[in-house]
Amino acid sequence: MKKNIVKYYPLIPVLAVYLIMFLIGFFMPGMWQMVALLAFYCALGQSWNIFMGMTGYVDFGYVTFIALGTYGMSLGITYFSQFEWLGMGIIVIGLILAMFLAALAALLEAAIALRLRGAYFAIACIGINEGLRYFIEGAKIWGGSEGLIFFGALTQSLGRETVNQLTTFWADFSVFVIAALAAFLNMHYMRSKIGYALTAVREDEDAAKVMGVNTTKYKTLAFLTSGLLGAAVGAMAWGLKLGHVYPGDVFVIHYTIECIVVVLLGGAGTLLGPVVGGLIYGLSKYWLAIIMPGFQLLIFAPIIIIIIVAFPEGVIGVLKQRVKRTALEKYIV
Amino acid sequence: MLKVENIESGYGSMQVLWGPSLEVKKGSITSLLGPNGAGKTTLLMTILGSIEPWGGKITYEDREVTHLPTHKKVDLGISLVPEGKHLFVDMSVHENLVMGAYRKEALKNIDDSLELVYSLFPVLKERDRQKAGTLSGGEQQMLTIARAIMTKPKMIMLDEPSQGLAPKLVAEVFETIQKLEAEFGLTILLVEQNVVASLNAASYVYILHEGRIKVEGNPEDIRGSADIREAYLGI
Amino acid sequence: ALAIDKVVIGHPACLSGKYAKAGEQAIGGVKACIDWVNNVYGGVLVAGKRIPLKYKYYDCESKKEGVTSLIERLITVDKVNVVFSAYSSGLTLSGAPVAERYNMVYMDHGGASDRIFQQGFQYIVQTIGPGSKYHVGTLNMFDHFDPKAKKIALAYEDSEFARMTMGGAEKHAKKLGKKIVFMRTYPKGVTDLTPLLSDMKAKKPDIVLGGGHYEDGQLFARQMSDLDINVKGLSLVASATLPAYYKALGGNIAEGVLGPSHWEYGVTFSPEGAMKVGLDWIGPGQDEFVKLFKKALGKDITPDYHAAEAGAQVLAYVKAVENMNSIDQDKVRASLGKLKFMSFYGGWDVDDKTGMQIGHSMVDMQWQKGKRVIVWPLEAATGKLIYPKPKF
Amino acid sequence: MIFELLAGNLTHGLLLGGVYGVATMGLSLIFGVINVVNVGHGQFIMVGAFVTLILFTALGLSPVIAIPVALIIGMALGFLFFYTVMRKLIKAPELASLLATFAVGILLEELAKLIFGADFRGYYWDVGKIILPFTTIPMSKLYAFIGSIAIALFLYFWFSKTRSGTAVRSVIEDSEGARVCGVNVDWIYALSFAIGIGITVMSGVLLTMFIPVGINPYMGGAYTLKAFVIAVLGGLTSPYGAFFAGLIFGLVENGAYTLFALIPGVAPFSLTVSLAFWMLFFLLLVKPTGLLGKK
Amino acid sequence: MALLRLENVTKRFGGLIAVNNLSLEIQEGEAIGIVGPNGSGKTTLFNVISGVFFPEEGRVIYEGKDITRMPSYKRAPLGLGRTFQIPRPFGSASVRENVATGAMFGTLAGKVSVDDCLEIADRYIQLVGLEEHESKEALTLTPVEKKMMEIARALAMHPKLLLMDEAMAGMHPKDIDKTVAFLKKIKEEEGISIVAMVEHIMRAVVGFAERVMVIHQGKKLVDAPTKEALEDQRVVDVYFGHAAGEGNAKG
Ligand SMILES: Nc1ncnc2c1ncn2[C@@H]1O[C@H](COP(=O)(O)OP(=O)(O)OP(=O)(O)O)[C@@H](O)[C@H]1O
Ligand SMILES: Nc1ncnc2c1ncn2[C@@H]1O[C@H](COP(=O)(O)OP(=O)(O)OP(=O)(O)O)[C@@H](O)[C@H]1O
Ligand SMILES: [Mg+2]
Ligand SMILES: [Mg+2]
Repeated sequence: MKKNIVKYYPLIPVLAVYLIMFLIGFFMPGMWQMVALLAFYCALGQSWNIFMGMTGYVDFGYVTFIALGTYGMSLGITYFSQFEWLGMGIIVIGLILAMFLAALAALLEAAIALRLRGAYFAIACIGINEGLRYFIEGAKIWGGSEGLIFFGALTQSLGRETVNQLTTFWADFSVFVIAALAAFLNMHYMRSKIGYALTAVREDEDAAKVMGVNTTKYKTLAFLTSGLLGAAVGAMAWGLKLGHVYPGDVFVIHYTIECIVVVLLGGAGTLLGPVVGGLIYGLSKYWLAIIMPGFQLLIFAPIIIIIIVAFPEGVIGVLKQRVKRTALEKYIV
Repeated sequence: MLKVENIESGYGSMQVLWGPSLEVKKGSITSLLGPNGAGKTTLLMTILGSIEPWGGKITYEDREVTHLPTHKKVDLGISLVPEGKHLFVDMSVHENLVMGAYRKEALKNIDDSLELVYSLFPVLKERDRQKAGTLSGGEQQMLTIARAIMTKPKMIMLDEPSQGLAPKLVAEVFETIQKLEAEFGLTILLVEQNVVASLNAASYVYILHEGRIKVEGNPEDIRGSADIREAYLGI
Repeated sequence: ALAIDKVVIGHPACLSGKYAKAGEQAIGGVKACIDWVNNVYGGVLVAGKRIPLKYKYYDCESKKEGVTSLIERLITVDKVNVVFSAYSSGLTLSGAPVAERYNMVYMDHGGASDRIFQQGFQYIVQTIGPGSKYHVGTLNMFDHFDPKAKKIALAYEDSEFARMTMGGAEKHAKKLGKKIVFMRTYPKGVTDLTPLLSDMKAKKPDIVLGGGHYEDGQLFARQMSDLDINVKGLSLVASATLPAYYKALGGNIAEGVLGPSHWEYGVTFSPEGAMKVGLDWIGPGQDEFVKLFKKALGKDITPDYHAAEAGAQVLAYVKAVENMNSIDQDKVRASLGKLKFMSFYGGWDVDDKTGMQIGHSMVDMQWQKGKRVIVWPLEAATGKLIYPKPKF
Repeated sequence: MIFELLAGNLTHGLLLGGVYGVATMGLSLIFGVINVVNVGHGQFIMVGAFVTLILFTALGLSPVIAIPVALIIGMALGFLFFYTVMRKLIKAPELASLLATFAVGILLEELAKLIFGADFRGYYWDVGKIILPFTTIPMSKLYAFIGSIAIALFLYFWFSKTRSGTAVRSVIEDSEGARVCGVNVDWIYALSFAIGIGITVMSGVLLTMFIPVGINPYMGGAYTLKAFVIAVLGGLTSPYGAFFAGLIFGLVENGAYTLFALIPGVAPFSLTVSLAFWMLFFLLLVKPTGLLGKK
Repeated sequence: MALLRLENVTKRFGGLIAVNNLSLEIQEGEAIGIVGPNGSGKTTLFNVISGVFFPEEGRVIYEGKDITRMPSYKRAPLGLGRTFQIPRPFGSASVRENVATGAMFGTLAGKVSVDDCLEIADRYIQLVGLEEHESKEALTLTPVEKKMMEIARALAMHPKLLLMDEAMAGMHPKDIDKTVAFLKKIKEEEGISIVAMVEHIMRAVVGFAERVMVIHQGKKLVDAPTKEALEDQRVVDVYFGHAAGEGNAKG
């Protein structure tokens, strides 16, 4: 029993960081949206990392899930806010729709794209993402290029005060919860059979099969987990929080690249990595934008280059090697 | 021809070679034996420069080449048949051989070299157009040796060339090695687990153990010493 | 009450990313008008004291995540008194919930979507005119000069703003008894408009209205010329009015192209004109604005409508504060609702309830020999429309 | 009528496709040799566009002259980037180098903004038009196409017939094997990286010959995505596969419009672009390694 | 009932027939060696048995069940374990984790916890003598160490039928003897009923196999008790050549 808890020790630093972030945001005036931004990056990094870190498959089209999550929430609120008796229920419906759309996409993509290897997979996913975006615009579904704007609908059915609280606090708070959940699932997978199976998949898929690993099953599981978490982040941080969605604003590959950057800065396949990466990425961007608006990216880009040259395996990736065989070892994974 | 003195190297922070020294005489077959994990492959890779030496000195034809990059060493006529094969798996057998003749010197003699390797390994001629990756293990081994010959080397280092070959071919490989020495005057440094055949072919033998040379001498002496056989060779 | 010693405008500007161009202009416009308020006008008059305006801006990189966190910082850490929106409807919408939460007046000079104002935001106020009106004047103008030109083609970018413009144009054209022979959109960021334009060419329109952003507007005219599509009138939203447009296309292709605009260098709004229509006037004259703008950016570039909108917004805020003699958010918002005035930018009046701009009318400009000439409405015109448009 | 339109669109699509092809070859080459996914690809295209613009507007030089200039500038940038950053990341995990290219892409954008401002620029190179019965083609587009064919052939020749090209192919297959054959692998890395960047910057020139407007620091992103998709369509490590895939992409992007326009109530152009991207997906279903991709 | 039965199996690659109408029966409790010239189709045969390739013709029957087209991951839990001629470790995982993975998804799948598997792994790692390298990443092992690890990994699957593809190539003669010895021991004690061993090293074949099948050009040439098979003139011709005299049967 004790042994089992020890296994989950690496969650401690992760959750501690989230807690500290939350407390800073909650008690220090003017910090909430900033920690929310950091939590957004951490949550995305952590969610993306579940699939990439464990299977080695790089999903360049990951933003599809975030976008579909946003659409799920938007559709839910847009179409169900007319039923007043639903009250807060529309948010639940939105979340369910978000999960549903993301699961559908994940299973379809898994059935087809997961048969591809390496970069073929990565870029096939870009194709899907772009194709989907232009399809929504072209076929004029879900409001087409005009998107969905539902802040008004939300206000009407829940009242101004509640909506204020929802959009500027609870939406962000739930991102924290998703980030923590992602960390927990990641840890759980790592420590169970699933983790072993996925490592085998990552290293040699054919050999894994011969060892008895149902590679498709485990890959799909990780893909689905990662996609659903991403969709949840989208539903909250882009949907509920912003009150509108445009296809051109959400199906943007740049956000996938941001996930990759966050994860790699911290260390791919590590648990604490996406948290540290999210902090480095979010904080440096935020502060530079404040200190030298307009020139921040000129400083930011070299910083990234320096970090990656100094820590090619990410900050935590390198730290993990350092703490090997020390007391800290069981906390940092 | 080749002199290695107190060479040290390893991977990351792990040292594998602890200062072995050896000499390969021109136009001879020198054999390097030793148990698994002794560092034989590491030594060959260090000689060729794939692994950067940490210390010690390598001289080739009276020239210090310790830190020369690999391609320059190949240019000087050193060739390696690597343990992991490292074939160009998506290229045809023929293209692999042509790649072997990459260095300018070799390119001039490419036709002769091709004829030579095809006569040494007729199977390769049959499979001329087949992708190297789809050859059987043994066929790939032959191709690796053939590709090394294509570089027109003065010295060939072979890392377990008979590994995975059927007995008939093992014999042929050893014959080939001896022929390369006798007929073409090549200098050969041979790493093998096939101790018997190796002792038969070589004119001088080193035994590497845990990164150090433990024994050296003529094959007859080595064969004759029951202690050595018991301790290092298992025969 | 606390003594006030400064009034701060906060702005999560777009200095990098896809709206960097508009962002730079907006900052220049804001700075120019603040300069005027502080140094010419003498400061904002509140509680009998003249108080200087300050400006605090950050760079949101044209991204929604940036907007939300920076607006909150502006409100809570920098304690600004009013927030200006970033650019585009999407970014404006992204910031609105945070501004609402802090009951902060949120002024929009870059989000033209009508729908922003149907969401029940209580603190939002618009300076830029609504998208559905962009091509209304243009159509009136063509109808005025050539009632027989009936065949209209609409080809817009597939984005909310352009679609809204297209919808407005379609409705108005039908009202004028025109025939829409072609109505299509093209996706954002497309490299080659050839298929769409070839299709349009086959329909032989008299008048072509279209566009959406800067780069596609350039591409539009350029490829029309490549394909030898010659029409009597061509008007493109957003891009055609910018100086960069003419520079990019060169004389031949830009000549005669029209564009609707909220403001152009050359419009003739003046204190006298304001008096005539019974409106208050505030702010610099046009030439003074241009001078201050160049000084603010330290570059020799001409301000375009992005700059004018942002600048006029500063003036509107100053006016509203002075009218109410307070910087209290609710009071300022109420004051803005009632405010009606004119500046170098033209008329300014918002719908009290929604905050949507209703008092500003657009002008239509045309490129004539490298100069931007205002050709519509006739009372603001600085020159005569060249019609039909010269061949490419 | 519809056939006339289709013919016209396909002609333009083919011409554009050629340019797309060249704009992707550099990406494939770099991916093939050093396994680097260059997410800053489009930004190098942007550099090429500015090179053309400056040569044309400031010095009055024809875009044709910009082609070799861009190649040289691009290769110089490539070597610089390689020796300062990429070389240190070759042994690092694959994605680390992706991160570096991401940062370099940002750096290029911001530097361009600093130097040239964020304006959308263009130039006007008037070399006449050809009038066909079904469409009109500006000569500049034709030159761009001819240029892209020439570059593709040149690259093909280099790759398959020259010594260094063969060396590059062998490094793609097995760098250790190439090393024991006497190939200076580190130099091949640097060289193919530089050539990859060189071709990419050069393709920026061709693109502006095709579309001489909308030149601005942030124009590159859209091309990165397209290049990714085209590269995979073509088989990823095969630069000439990339060229053919570019042709196909251009044809679909332009050609399918005519057909979608027959469906009422949709936005045919957006559907066309959608198809161009989904085409990749469908192709990979049939052939998981792209058109000319090897197993 | 035979544990494994191949009925007229044929596997082609393009025009090449790698395995040609081959039939084979393996009884429970047997130790069988498979030899043949390079390229004669031995590895391909293993690939067909373990499900990496499906044959064009013929059937693969395992414990009376037709598994010809069963995906490979379903075969492992039935008791088919194998090693690879060119080692295929899970590189970034430690040796211990590699071996534990075998235990997790082999015949014990679903019956043991992760911790149990790690304990099982320790046992087999010790058996093959890799305990010093236990926590190393598998990709840093030498080829021979990798092969040792693969044997441990395959054994941890607790297979009923273990297929070993040249697991001892490149191994030092002393280690070969050691390996043969523990394989024999395991075969008796652990109930791994049979081992099929592809090997060119006669020291191993002779030391271990009770019966030898010789393949030539994809066809079965000889199938007989070890000594008899290796002395068959046809085998000497195609396989040993004139090297036969040099005492191949001894090493
Ligand atoms: N890439 C590597 N990284 C880390 N350690 C390595 C690496 N390659 C080999 N080693 C270690 O170096 C030592 C010597 O290995 P080497 O391959 O030189 O032995 P060898 O004598 O060639 O053995 P064999 O006979 O098995 O081929 C071994 O302990 C091995 O674990
Ligand atoms: N994937 C493949 N595609 C095409 N040909 C193949 C493929 N795999 C194997 N072959 C061919 O099939 C034949 C049999 O190969 P196989 O690997 O089974 O031989 P083997 O008996 O294991 O030889 P060795 O003892 O050298 O390992 C060889 O001629 C080989 O070239
Ligand atoms: Mg070795
Ligand atoms: Mg084999």
